[in-house]
Amino acid sequence: MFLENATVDSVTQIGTNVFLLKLISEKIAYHAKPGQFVNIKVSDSDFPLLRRPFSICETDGDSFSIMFVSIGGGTSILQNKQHGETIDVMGPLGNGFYLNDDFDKAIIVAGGIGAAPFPFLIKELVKSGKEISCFTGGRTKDDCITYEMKNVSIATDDGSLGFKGNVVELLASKIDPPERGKNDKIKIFGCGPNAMLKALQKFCISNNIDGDISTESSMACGFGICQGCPVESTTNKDKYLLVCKDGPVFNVKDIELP
Amino acid sequence: MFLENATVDSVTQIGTNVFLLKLISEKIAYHAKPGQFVNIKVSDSDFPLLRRPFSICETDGDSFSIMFVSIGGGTSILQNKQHGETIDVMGPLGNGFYLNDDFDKAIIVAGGIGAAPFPFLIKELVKSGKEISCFTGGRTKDDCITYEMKNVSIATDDGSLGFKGNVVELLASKIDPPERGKNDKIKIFGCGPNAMLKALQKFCISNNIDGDISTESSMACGFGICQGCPVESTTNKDKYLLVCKDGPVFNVKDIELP
Amino acid sequence: MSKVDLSVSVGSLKLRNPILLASGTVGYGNEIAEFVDLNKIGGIVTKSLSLKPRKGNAPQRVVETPSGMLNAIGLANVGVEEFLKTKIPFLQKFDTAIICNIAASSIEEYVECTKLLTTEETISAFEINVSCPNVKEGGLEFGNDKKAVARITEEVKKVSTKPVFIKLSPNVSRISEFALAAKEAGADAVSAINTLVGTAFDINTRKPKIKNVTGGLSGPAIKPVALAKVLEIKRNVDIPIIGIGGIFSWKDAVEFMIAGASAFQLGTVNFVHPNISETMINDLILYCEKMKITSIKNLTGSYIL
Amino acid sequence: MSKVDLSVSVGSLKLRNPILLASGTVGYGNEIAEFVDLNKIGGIVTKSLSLKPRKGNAPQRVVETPSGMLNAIGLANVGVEEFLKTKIPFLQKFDTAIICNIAASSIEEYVECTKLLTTEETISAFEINVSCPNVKEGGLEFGNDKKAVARITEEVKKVSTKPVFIKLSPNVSRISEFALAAKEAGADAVSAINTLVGTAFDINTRKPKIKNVTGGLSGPAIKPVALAKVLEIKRNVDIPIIGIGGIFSWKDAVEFMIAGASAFQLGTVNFVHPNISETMINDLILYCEKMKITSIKNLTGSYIL
Ligand SMILES: Cc1cc2nc3c(=O)[nH]c(=O)nc-3n(C[C@H](O)[C@H](O)[C@H](O)COP(=O)(O)OP(=O)(O)OC[C@H]3O[C@@H](n4cnc5c(N)ncnc54)[C@H](O)[C@@H]3O)c2cc1C
Ligand SMILES: Cc1cc2nc3c(=O)[nH]c(=O)nc-3n(C[C@H](O)[C@H](O)[C@H](O)COP(=O)(O)OP(=O)(O)OC[C@H]3O[C@@H](n4cnc5c(N)ncnc54)[C@H](O)[C@@H]3O)c2cc1C
Ligand SMILES: Cc1cc2nc3c(=O)[nH]c(=O)nc-3n(C[C@H](O)[C@H](O)[C@H](O)COP(=O)(O)O)c2cc1C
Ligand SMILES: Cc1cc2nc3c(=O)[nH]c(=O)nc-3n(C[C@H](O)[C@H](O)[C@H](O)COP(=O)(O)O)c2cc1C
Ligand code: FES
Ligand code: FES
Repeated sequence: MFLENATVDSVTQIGTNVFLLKLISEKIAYHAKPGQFVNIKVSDSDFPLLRRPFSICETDGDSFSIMFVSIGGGTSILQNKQHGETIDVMGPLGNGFYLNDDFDKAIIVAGGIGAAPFPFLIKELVKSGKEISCFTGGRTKDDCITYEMKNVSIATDDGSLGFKGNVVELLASKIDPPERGKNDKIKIFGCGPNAMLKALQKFCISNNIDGDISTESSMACGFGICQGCPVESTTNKDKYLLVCKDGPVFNVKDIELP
Repeated sequence: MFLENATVDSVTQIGTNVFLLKLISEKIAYHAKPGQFVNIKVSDSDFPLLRRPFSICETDGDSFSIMFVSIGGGTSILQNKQHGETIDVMGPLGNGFYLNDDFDKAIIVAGGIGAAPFPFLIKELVKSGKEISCFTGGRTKDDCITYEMKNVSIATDDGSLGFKGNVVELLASKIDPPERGKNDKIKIFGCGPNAMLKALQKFCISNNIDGDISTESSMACGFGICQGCPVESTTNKDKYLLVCKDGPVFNVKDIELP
Repeated sequence: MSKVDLSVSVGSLKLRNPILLASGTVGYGNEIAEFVDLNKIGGIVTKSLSLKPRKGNAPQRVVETPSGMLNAIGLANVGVEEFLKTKIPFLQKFDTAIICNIAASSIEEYVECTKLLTTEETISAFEINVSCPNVKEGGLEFGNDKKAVARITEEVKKVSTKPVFIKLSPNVSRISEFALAAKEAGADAVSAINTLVGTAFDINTRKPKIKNVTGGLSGPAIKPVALAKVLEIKRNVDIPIIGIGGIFSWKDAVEFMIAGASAFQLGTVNFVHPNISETMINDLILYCEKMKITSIKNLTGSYIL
Repeated sequence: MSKVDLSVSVGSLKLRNPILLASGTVGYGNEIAEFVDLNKIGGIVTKSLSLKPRKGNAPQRVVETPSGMLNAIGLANVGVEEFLKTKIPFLQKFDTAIICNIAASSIEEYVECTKLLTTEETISAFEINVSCPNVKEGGLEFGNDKKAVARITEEVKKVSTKPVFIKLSPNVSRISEFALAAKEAGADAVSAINTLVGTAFDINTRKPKIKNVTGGLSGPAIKPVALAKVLEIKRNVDIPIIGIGGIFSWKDAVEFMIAGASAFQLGTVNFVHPNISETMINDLILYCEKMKITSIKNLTGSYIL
């Protein structure tokens, strides 16, 4: 966990309202693992007051990138950053995807900007020789992000691109029942809105497929001191887990999404 | 009084921490008079919340400039504006210098950034064929602004440039007693910190020289609706004058500075 | 024309739309009328009027704070007589609600002001500012004393048939108890909130930045507090509420209506965006259309807890 | 070494410097210790502890507001027993003041917690959070009831010889009356302020953004209010004050000391600048040097009105 004054390398638009921000930040880039995030103070002023959390999208030597949708005050400031400016970044934060399970085939499932953590994950999976298929979806074709994905299938709610329906339905239609057996050594990695993650969780559990999901929550601190990001644990009802510290990645069996 | 989305033409540094911001803003530039000011919303966000007042420094066709010292949150944002950006500006505000008096010789007295309204005034005075001398001062030589001034004498508190002492002392030493008589048709125009304006006011009154001073006050609105900028009137003790509406320029006889 | 009905009522006062300009933030309307067509908004609340003219506090009177500002204007105003003579003629040119805000240092003064003003036909309603020190009873604020709020309401109601709104102070534990006191004493509505007490120091001189030592905090900083106060009143007392506090955009205004306000007032925002009361009208229509709300009245208190 | 003496006392509690970390904003110190050397600051106030562990409120618990945030954590904490077993061993490694904040729903629970904790030597003092609903008497807040504040203070003082600070609620008309009640009941100091009650609505769903409906407002937005409360106490009651509320920089901290605080706490700022409590030390020294203040104690209440 570091506080670094990262230097902006570039801001690149990669889709309708979707941007990649590349930051030079030796320590964070070096220590990051797929699924972890950074917490960014986007301005020097009181506006916005709190840091903004973003998944680490890829790393490249002493730099890393985040992928974001410009939707509000903070992200619109980020979108306008210039090469050479510095930004106060905290990270890497939270726990990443668990990759030590015994699996041969990785299935990536992304909803909208939920695609953000996957370029980094895919690179690691490729390194360790896993087979990869990707599923990405959105309300309409402009919301589907395929950046750095492999073997991609696309779903849109309005049918404007690929399968008409949500990405979990698409996944279900593509995974043959035999493949769902235990012998297949599949692991699913999901990220997206909570409603999608809930459907994915249900799919994993009912088909007995292992899966990790990267969740979101409103956050004030991002590193465990404010208790602002609780999520219900399946095993211990007396205590919440914290998305920022115990997550943001959880095994599908471990949490109950709101 | 207009609300305009002015376009940034340029930001030019003209001194240690002193900048000229040139804005394209047809209506304001066209209607402005020397001594009036504009009130600028420097950012789109809540920070800073209130507009920032600046004297109109010069006009040039459909554009005008402000001259400012970068000293805080708002001015540091202005300093970084890029060509082509738009800024929400209200103006022209207040009453300018009164130029219909019968005078032949204009004496300009500026303290620090109090030099801001004078380039515009000087241009007008030149047009109407007045004789002009300028006095400018500051704590140290970096604080003295001579931009667009004519016949300049300089005073610094620390003696690092020109006369050692304040600018009003310098003025007093330069104006011969005979010149102080009524026949000379002199008018003094002053702008600067309140302490300097008070000294200048005293000088004018005791030597029976006419003078206009441009005053400052904390302001919330800049156009008369908040009552945030009172200044004591010499004639009516039951009511304050408002710097933003009745000023910022007052005849030396009309107000009592705090 | 749009099919969305923006008209609302606050007690018996009908307004073209819920947009009002808050007391002390638009003077008597002259200057703001250069930016806003007053015929298009719901109405205007005057600067607090007292029986005699008041000079107000010595400067410095205002200072910016994070997302807000402090003011200690000290109720500077022209007094009732001058108001009737020189300010009403301007205001009566408009087809908009004119709400006279009254501030006084004794119950007698509130009554006297109301009596003088109520004869003026163009005045639509009164808003009673109870956040003034009670000079007679030793300088404590009326606004922090339920019985005083009830007494003022009662006495003012006796001398006027126009709607009377009581503007509540937020500097209390349970604002709903004050709303209840006002209601039981006959108030037609309550306005909530006035400013929060605050201060700021200059760390070089160690003096308060405001000459009066403390001032009233307004602006976006107080919006969450104001919304909670409106909600508290709505949940506990059956009286129309005019929501005020930190509204800087139409979205903020909608939050106030959801929390329980029948109408709302724009204060500090007028200093920054003097034309917002007019430009907001269209945004409110678009919101209602999107949400399939045919009459904006239905937003009031429509929260889902 | 600098010649400026930053040490202060709050009642009988001596602190290396006036910088404390506020309750609920640094948990039990583990995470913040990665950014701050706790040996360098004055001390740390723990998350409010209750007798039994508390799970806290359901999400959403936090939301940003203009220059501030709302939280409704719901006093989630590990409980006194677990705190002594697993949190104290970490904290006692540091040479810094450990102030235990206690929150309870009955006077008996406050006493019980204090009894269990007071035997632990490493605990330097108690801060009593009275902004909790009094479950026994129907859920009203202790913090809005002077008699309850006095009772709690008295009973807690009976069972501990350590300094007891009462953390006051700002949601009252006259906070100095509460400070006086605490003082008369034996409190060693008061901490001011806790959060202001606030809320925010989602205009699309019309639901409150915070699941608990209302939350506590903190951050720069409340600084002017907090400063005014500290000043009010200082001018009316002779008791040491710990200033809290919206401190985001050393300048804000200096304002609190000028207004009357002997020490101050950093809250929300830890979420944004987790190392600020340490980096601020040098800024305070530079300020004192510039102002020719040899001992920072002398800043307390040094306002010039
Ligand atoms: C662990 C984590 C990882 C994230 N990774 C990414 C990422 O890689 N790329 C990306 O684009 N976004 C990501 N997000 C969401 C991102 O943090 C928000 O989009 C961002 O904070 C919005 O900031 P803003 O100031 O632009 O918007 P605001 O003006 O604050 O809000 C605009 C809208 O976004 C909503 N919003 C604000 N913050 C959040 C939040 N934390 N979660 C959900 N909705 C929010 C608001 O309610 C509002 O409707 C992540 C969030 C978390 C918690
Ligand atoms: C009628 C008028 C005309 C002005 N013309 C000019 C001009 O031409 N050029 C120029 O550089 N400045 C001018 N000023 C002052 C200018 O408005 C302030 O310097 C500016 O508002 C500072 O904004 P900031 O956000 O950078 O500073 P802040 O962060 O707000 O403040 C930085 C410091 O400046 C002080 N300050 C802030 N506002 C004012 C103010 N209105 N008056 C005095 N001190 C203030 C603060 O107390 C603080 O010490 C004028 C002010 C008025 C009232
Ligand atoms: C400069 C200023 C002057 C004010 N004067 C008055 C007043 O005379 N009477 C009154 O009832 N309220 C007065 N108020 C309070 C406002 O009407 C309003 O209640 C408060 O500012 C909160 O709203 P806002 O955050 O939108 O400004 C004043 C507010 C400001 C900022
Ligand atoms: C997320 C959060 C949790 C808090 N929890 C507690 C708590 O458990 N006990 C307490 O006495 N105060 C609690 N507080 C209040 C702070 O200690 C402090 O009084 C308040 O936040 C004002 O200071 P600030 O503006 O610097 O944050 C909490 C504040 C925040 C933001
Ligand atoms: S965001 Fe603060 S604990 Fe998770
Ligand atoms: S600044 Fe508002 S009246 Fe002058």
